[in-house]
Amino acid sequence: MSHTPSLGIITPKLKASTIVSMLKKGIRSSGRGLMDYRQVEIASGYVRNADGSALVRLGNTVVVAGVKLEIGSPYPDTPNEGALVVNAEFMPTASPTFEPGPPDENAIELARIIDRSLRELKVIDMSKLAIIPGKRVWVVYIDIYVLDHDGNLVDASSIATLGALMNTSLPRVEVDETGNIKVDRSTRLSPLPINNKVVTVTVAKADNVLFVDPDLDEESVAETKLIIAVSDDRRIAGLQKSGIGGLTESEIMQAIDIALKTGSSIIETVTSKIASS
Amino acid sequence: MSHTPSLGIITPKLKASTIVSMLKKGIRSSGRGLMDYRQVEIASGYVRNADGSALVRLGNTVVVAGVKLEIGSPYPDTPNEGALVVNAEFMPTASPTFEPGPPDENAIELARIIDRSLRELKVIDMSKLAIIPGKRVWVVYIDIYVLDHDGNLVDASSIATLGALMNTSLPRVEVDETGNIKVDRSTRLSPLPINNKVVTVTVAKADNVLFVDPDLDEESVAETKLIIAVSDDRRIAGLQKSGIGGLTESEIMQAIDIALKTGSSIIETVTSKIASS
Amino acid sequence: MSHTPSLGIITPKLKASTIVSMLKKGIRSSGRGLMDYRQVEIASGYVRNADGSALVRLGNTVVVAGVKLEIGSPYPDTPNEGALVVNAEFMPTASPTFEPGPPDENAIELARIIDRSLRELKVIDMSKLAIIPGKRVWVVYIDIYVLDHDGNLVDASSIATLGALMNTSLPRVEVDETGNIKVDRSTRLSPLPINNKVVTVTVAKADNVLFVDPDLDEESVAETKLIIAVSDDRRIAGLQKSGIGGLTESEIMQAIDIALKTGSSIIETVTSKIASS
Amino acid sequence: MEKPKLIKENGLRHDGRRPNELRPIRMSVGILNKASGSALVEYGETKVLAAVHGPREIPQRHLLLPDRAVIRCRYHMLSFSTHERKSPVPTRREIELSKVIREALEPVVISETFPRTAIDVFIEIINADGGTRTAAVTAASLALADAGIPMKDLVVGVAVGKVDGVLVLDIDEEEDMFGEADMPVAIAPSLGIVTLLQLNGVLTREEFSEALRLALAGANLIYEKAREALRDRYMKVRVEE
Amino acid sequence: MEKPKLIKENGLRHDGRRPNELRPIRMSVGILNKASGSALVEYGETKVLAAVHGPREIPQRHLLLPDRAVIRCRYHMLSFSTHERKSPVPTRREIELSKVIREALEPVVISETFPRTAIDVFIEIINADGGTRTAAVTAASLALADAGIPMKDLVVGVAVGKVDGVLVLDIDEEEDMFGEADMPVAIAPSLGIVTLLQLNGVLTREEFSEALRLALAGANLIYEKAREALRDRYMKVRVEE
Amino acid sequence: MEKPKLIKENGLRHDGRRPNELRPIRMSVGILNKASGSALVEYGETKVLAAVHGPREIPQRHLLLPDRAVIRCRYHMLSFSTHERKSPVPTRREIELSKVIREALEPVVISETFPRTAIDVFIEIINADGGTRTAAVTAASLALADAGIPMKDLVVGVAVGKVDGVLVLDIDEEEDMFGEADMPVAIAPSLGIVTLLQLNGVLTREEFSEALRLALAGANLIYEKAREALRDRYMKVRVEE
Repeated sequence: MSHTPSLGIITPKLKASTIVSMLKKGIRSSGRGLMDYRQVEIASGYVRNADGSALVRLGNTVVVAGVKLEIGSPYPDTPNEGALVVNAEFMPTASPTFEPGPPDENAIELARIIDRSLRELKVIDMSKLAIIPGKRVWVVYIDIYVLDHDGNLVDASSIATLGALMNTSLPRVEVDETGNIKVDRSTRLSPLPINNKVVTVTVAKADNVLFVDPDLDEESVAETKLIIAVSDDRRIAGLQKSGIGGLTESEIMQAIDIALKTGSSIIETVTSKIASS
Repeated sequence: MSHTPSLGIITPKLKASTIVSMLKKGIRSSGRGLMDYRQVEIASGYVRNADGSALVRLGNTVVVAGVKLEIGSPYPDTPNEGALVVNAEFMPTASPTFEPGPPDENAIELARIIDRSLRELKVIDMSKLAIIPGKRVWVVYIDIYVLDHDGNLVDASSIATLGALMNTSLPRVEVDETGNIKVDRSTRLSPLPINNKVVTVTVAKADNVLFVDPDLDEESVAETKLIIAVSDDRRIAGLQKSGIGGLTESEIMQAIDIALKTGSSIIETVTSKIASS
Repeated sequence: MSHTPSLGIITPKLKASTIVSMLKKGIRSSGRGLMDYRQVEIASGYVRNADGSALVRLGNTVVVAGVKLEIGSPYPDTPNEGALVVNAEFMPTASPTFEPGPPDENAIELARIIDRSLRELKVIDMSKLAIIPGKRVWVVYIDIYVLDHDGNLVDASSIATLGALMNTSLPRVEVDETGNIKVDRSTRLSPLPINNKVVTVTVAKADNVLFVDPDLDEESVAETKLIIAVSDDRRIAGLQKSGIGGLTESEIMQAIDIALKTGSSIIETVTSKIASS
Repeated sequence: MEKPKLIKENGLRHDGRRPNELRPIRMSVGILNKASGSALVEYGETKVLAAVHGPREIPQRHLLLPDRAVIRCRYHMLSFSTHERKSPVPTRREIELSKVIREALEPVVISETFPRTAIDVFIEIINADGGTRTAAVTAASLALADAGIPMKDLVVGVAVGKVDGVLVLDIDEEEDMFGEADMPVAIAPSLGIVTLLQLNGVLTREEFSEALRLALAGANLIYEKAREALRDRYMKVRVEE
Repeated sequence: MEKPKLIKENGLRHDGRRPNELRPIRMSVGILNKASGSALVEYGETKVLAAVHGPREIPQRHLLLPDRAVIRCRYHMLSFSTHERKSPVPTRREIELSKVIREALEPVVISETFPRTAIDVFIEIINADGGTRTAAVTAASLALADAGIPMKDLVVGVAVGKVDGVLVLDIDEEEDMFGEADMPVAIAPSLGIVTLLQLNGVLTREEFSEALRLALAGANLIYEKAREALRDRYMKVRVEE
Repeated sequence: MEKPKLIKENGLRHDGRRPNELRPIRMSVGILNKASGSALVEYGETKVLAAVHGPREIPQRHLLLPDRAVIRCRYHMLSFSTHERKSPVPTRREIELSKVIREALEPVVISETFPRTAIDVFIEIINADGGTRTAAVTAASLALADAGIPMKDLVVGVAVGKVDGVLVLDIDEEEDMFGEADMPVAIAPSLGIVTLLQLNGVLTREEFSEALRLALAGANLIYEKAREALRDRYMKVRVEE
């Protein structure tokens, strides 16, 4: 059952009201403007044993995403395409409020938001991931681990996912006459085929003020968030209202406009950082 | 571990003793006589996506049962027969005392009582459910959900199950030369082959008085129950003493006689209601 | 998560300090000397439905181990060899502190210690357990149940495991032309092929005194234990420091010498008892 | 399965509806005996039962909050409600939707009235033919009202889709499966807020804006029906008294 | 496997027993050291260990009852006790039997003596050759007595079967597997009540009546053995003192 | 895969190290923001993150002890840290190692300082190339120190192996997989005690004695690096102040 969360670590009331009153003046405790995104750092290929990986720092939020390619069966309705599985875990290292154990509803929601954005935009060219068409295909496992939590986990995870996918390469496979498949991970044939790029942009709302990329303190005062997946060609590739409150029609349209603008600049940043790494 | 249950919603002591003292005079709070079964209503085919279904109201108790036919492997010892799986869940909608989650011992016991009555009497003609003999057969999944709980869940579930099975039809299947099976649910070939009919009749005992079809208040004062599966040819197709107390040999024989009589009349009612629906 | 255990049944402080002060004088509450192992009794073939079994009493500790041989697939890296699975459960019959449910970390540790000792010494000749090389092999399931707990569960389990393996015989199998395998458990072809024998010897440390085969009271005062797997040719076939404390290098070497001596005499005892049963 | 034609030459949908037309909608309130409140809501062949228990004490005391009631919500599909039999193990989809539906209801429930209690909302999908989560919001909202929980507004939902390039209201399973986008929306009309918004698919800014307006219009129609169902319920109670 | 002939021409059963004959039955009481009470019961090759802990306090305080002890019971099969290896995951059969066995014991335990405590009964099937649940009731009953729990009577059980058309007492695995009906029964003989009754199979009223009488007769024989085993136990304890 | 040659003719190992040579070792302390203490430790390509929360209150009050803090520890591998993707379900290996690592840390933590609290140690294996449990002990020990938990000593670990008949220090994955023995050891050097000792493989008494000495020598080198990493951390904190 999903239940109203108790605030994990309660932001003291005084601090909370200060944050809100400053937000109403357009000022954030970190000195950022309402529409300023925190700095993004990417360490591409951070994990040797992954087929692709990226460690992302978004301010003090740290996420590592890794891709593993495994040989599996295709879905019955797409026999000639690869398959995708996205998981996320909030590690107990990231916050004293995170318990070890299977993903909770927040981690599941995060994984599914990212999964949908990749799937709907066809970010990965699945048609190139069949090994024996109709029988054996690459299954792309994306695992996302939040290591340090200072807010906006969805965007940080979405950036780490994009980074990991762009870092992924296909190992060489040999299929013998009896259909046995041998994977040789020491030889890399080509990068994972990518059609499009996507990131999410999270717009938070507190006391009728909209602002992007909330940190942990700001999340504790936000009534709700709109998470907007944005493609490199500036389309909306997914939406999720997340959190207790509501949004007016005009707030939604404002948030969309903010996201479309911010999203494409993040995609550019990620692309150039990975190219130069 | 099974443990002595605490009474979920305690029937107030005064009310309980009133119920018992009236039972001893042969009177029930609902006005029924000791051997009167509550009225049975059946909505056959209640669930469009099921291959067969029935919603049953037994007084204020509401149960929905559905049948799904899936293609699977036969059991190794009956390679040319279909297979049967019966599950039951007590939904939290039915009572403030029911928790969501996997079936507890009461739901498991209920499902197994019904499963055994179907299996032992060979209610479904499993020999007609092979698709590729020895390899692929129909697996008959019966799922029972208790939606509203006013006592005697086993009988209500057993009636809903019989109703759902009588409502079930086999979809058309095509087997191609490579053994692939295509199911076409839009075309229905024939009803599920039924050999016999069975329902359970529950006889409760409180302070040495026997009575049929207890409602929730009556269950809370009953020491024990004997659940008797009765076939359309008036044989005993299963038994289960359920609850804390004991029964004398003569009480058991009385209960059997009650059940054999009541059971066949219920089967007639169900059959005629479904025929006319 | 593993956590510092609370002592299940606390040995009263006075009793504990008596045990320790006696140990320092080389005396044990049971009258044993520091290097005296409790008497071992073995009932070989205790469980009719197992393919091999042994009930072991080590003082008041009782363990039953059973072997089941099932047909399964080989591991990909050893296609022509059988496979081994070792499980252990601490039954609630054995102690008021044992809860029913899946094995806890202590039972898992025990099973893995025994698994490693068997595997590393190649106790079972796995190369003789292929049925259809590369495809179907015998999987040797060893299940260990602790029934009564008076200390030193690892050694008792290890002895029961050795006893069960020595009691195991291979059933007759027939492979027909289509690769179907029929097992005939009523005909036994040959004993399970055994290369070597191994048992563990547990040396405990309390207040800098080392002693073997601790009983439950002694375990409650011991800081730590060193569990040493010893082969019939007096080699070390595995080690595990278990428990909260530490050991000096010289204590470790002493414990090793104790174990090598004790272990070979236990293996002899077990072998002769099983031969004579 | 091959993709069928979803918009016919006459501009109508595969089941004959116009793009902005709802399916037949039925609602009944107060149909269960042991729950504090209940409702059965049908959008076409989608059939959803909601029951509310509470406000009540619960054994999981660590969940309780000092200044408000905790809302607990479970979205659950009966195994035979879907085309393929659904395994009884909760899916990640069910877990996500339980959260999304709870968050859609939170803004209207005046939870401060009952601190240190739980209000439990159980949603059973009896038959799934598209739009189950939005029908669930409507049903839950009615069940809460039936339980006498004080609320600022009813929340009602409906899904908009893009099929064969056309934006359509209240999509069914076939339109969901073969369409290009699925956008469930729930609103509290009197409060003027959207409390559930998801998009599964890709839309331009303009398409999105149009889709949102289509959803709001459809939800307002459903809102009228919901208020009527509640009125019927109260009438019935009064008559029974 | 093909069905073997279960009743031979001379009217005897596959193992040479007469229809109304029990297997060799062995019982030992008080065989474990750390349990409050214990017993090992064998019906032929069926071997069952029962242990009792309590009355005792338990961490699960929400289970406790103000006016009586809670009885908790687990029926569990060791993985190698059956023909095919049993997976360690609890089966639905084990869960049902834990309930049925607990309910067979409840009528004789004077649980009012120990309010707000638990009496825990753990049953381990070491080897299964038919009749495990009824042997389990007998073993549990002896273990409760050994633990000094006040009881109105012992409960003892035995299964009756119908094989090749003949009603037979104390069926073994082969008779269970290939027979037409299996009816486990447990009784508290001094109280004159049946506390466990199940039927897996189809019987006419007359067959049932005869089967029940056969079971009662067999159970009475087992009752005598159980009382003897308890007497032996008390003698042994007294001698040890 | 076929076994590669692990010791070359010149007596060096497959990666060019001498038998008694460590891999490049890197440690950074205090790298996480929300944990009480943290450390990242790398032995070659083995990369381990440890975080400590506490001493703190926990909801699981039944675990707390009246006279000391409870230490809780989880060893966990990220799914992509291994050659084959690791399933997210905790393995029996992870459960065992969580215990073994906790027991390696217990002797040095002065847990009596914080009765009725928990000190939680979370270890994440980011990349596994042999020796993960010993690197984990080192990382956990640094994270505990970073959290300001009073300790009698640091615990540091290293694994020794036997490969192609030669005893070698700080084995990597390939040496572990194709070697004859793997012996992880952790010590508290100032206390002069071994707090973790396992052996997976078969050794004679003499081989073991030599292997143990090799491990102690290696661990002492790592101990120096660990103390240096802590000093750097304190310097940094002081400078930042």
